[in-house]
Amino acid sequence: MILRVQFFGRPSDIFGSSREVEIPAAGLPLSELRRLLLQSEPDAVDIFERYGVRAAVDNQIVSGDVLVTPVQAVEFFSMFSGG
Amino acid sequence: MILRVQFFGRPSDIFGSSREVEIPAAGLPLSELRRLLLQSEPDAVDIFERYGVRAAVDNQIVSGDVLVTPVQAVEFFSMFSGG
Amino acid sequence: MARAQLCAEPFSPEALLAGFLESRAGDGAVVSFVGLARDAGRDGGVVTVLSLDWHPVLTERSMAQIAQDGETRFGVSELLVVHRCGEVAPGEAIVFVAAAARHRRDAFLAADYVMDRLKTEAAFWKREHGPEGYRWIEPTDNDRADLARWST
Amino acid sequence: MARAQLCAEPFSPEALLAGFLESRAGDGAVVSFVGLARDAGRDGGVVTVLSLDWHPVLTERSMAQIAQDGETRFGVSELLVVHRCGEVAPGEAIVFVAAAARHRRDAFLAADYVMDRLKTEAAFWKREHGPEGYRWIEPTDNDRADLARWST
Repeated sequence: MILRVQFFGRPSDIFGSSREVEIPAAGLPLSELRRLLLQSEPDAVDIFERYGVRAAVDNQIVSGDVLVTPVQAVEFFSMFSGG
Repeated sequence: MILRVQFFGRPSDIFGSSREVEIPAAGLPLSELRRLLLQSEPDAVDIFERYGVRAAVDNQIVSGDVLVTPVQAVEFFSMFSGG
Repeated sequence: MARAQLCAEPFSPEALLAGFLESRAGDGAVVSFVGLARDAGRDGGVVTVLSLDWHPVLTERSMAQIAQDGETRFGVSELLVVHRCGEVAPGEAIVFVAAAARHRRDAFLAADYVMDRLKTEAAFWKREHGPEGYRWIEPTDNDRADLARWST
Repeated sequence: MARAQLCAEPFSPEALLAGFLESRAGDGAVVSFVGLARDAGRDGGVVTVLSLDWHPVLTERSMAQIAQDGETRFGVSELLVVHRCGEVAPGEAIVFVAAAARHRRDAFLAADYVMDRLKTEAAFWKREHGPEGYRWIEPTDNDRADLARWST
């Protein structure tokens, strides 16, 4: 099934504002989704590392790993910069 | 000759905004003027002490003693309180 | 009361200050901060527009949390955060923070604290656009050092 | 540029902020402070009016000196102090301070510093008037401690 992943900040330079990823209907670990994304865009590896890219699932910032299913909202973004 | 001394802040509670003091035409030390004023209003002694009363002569705040003549502007005032 | 507002259009800091002064509950001290978009970047290059990307949920939530923390931590009676999103022209306000308190030090500290947190913890992604394209603006070491002051 | 203004009539802090934002020379950070007359005194009693006695020469001179020191010490590009004198009704502004700087910390520090100095070194004599007469308001131990922070 298709999961539409969204990107904010630096990762959007490479992935655009969103990208569709084929994932199992039962879901997959967030870490695995991350690996698939970086595999498809090797230039993103450096960006993810240098700019502290984090993920949010259903609008909650995730530290550690979680299971991600196609019905969830998944986003990756670089560090915040407000004010 | 007459010197019109002005008062700001706490000392004005006792002396009003100004008071005329008879002084020699040749002037007198500021310390002596202060003594004369306090002698005429014993209640002012405590005010002068507690509220850090200072003097200005010709718009300069005076620390230490100076000679004061009748043509000069002499003022006594308690501590400042702005803002 | 702590309030946070995301604002897609230019806003007037003076109008916000006027409203804030009216709403404050009898407190004597009001500190405000206005951050304005500059026409030069960190490297001195021309900036034609600043863009502030934002998140449909996380941005307002992060602002509200920071405003609430500022109010609670310093016991201020009113705290307001207004933050632009989208395209900001040089000279326009990016952010307005106001804090009202009985004692002026609390108001200063609350506004200062809120600004430090917004810099690194408000969910925005900032880009300076110029003749040669855009570049992302991340918090500086200074911004991180400013934030670290509050962690004691 | 540092400016200090003594003001015998009520003034509008928002209008001052608007003017200040226009005059600033491209700097990104503006901090302002507004001090308002309260309707309750330190002891909780009703205050009907606050009177600010001033000196025909020393008051403006002390304000100008403090503004200049604030600007120089923190390298801010613009600093404005406006201070009421005479009778001030509750809710009216007593003092407005604004500082513009490239870096927000300098603007915060300059406004904070200027307020601390105004409290104890600006040549005003303040009285709260209430139903039972008036009482003089002197700087508190807090005010003196605030000022002492800057002497290092």
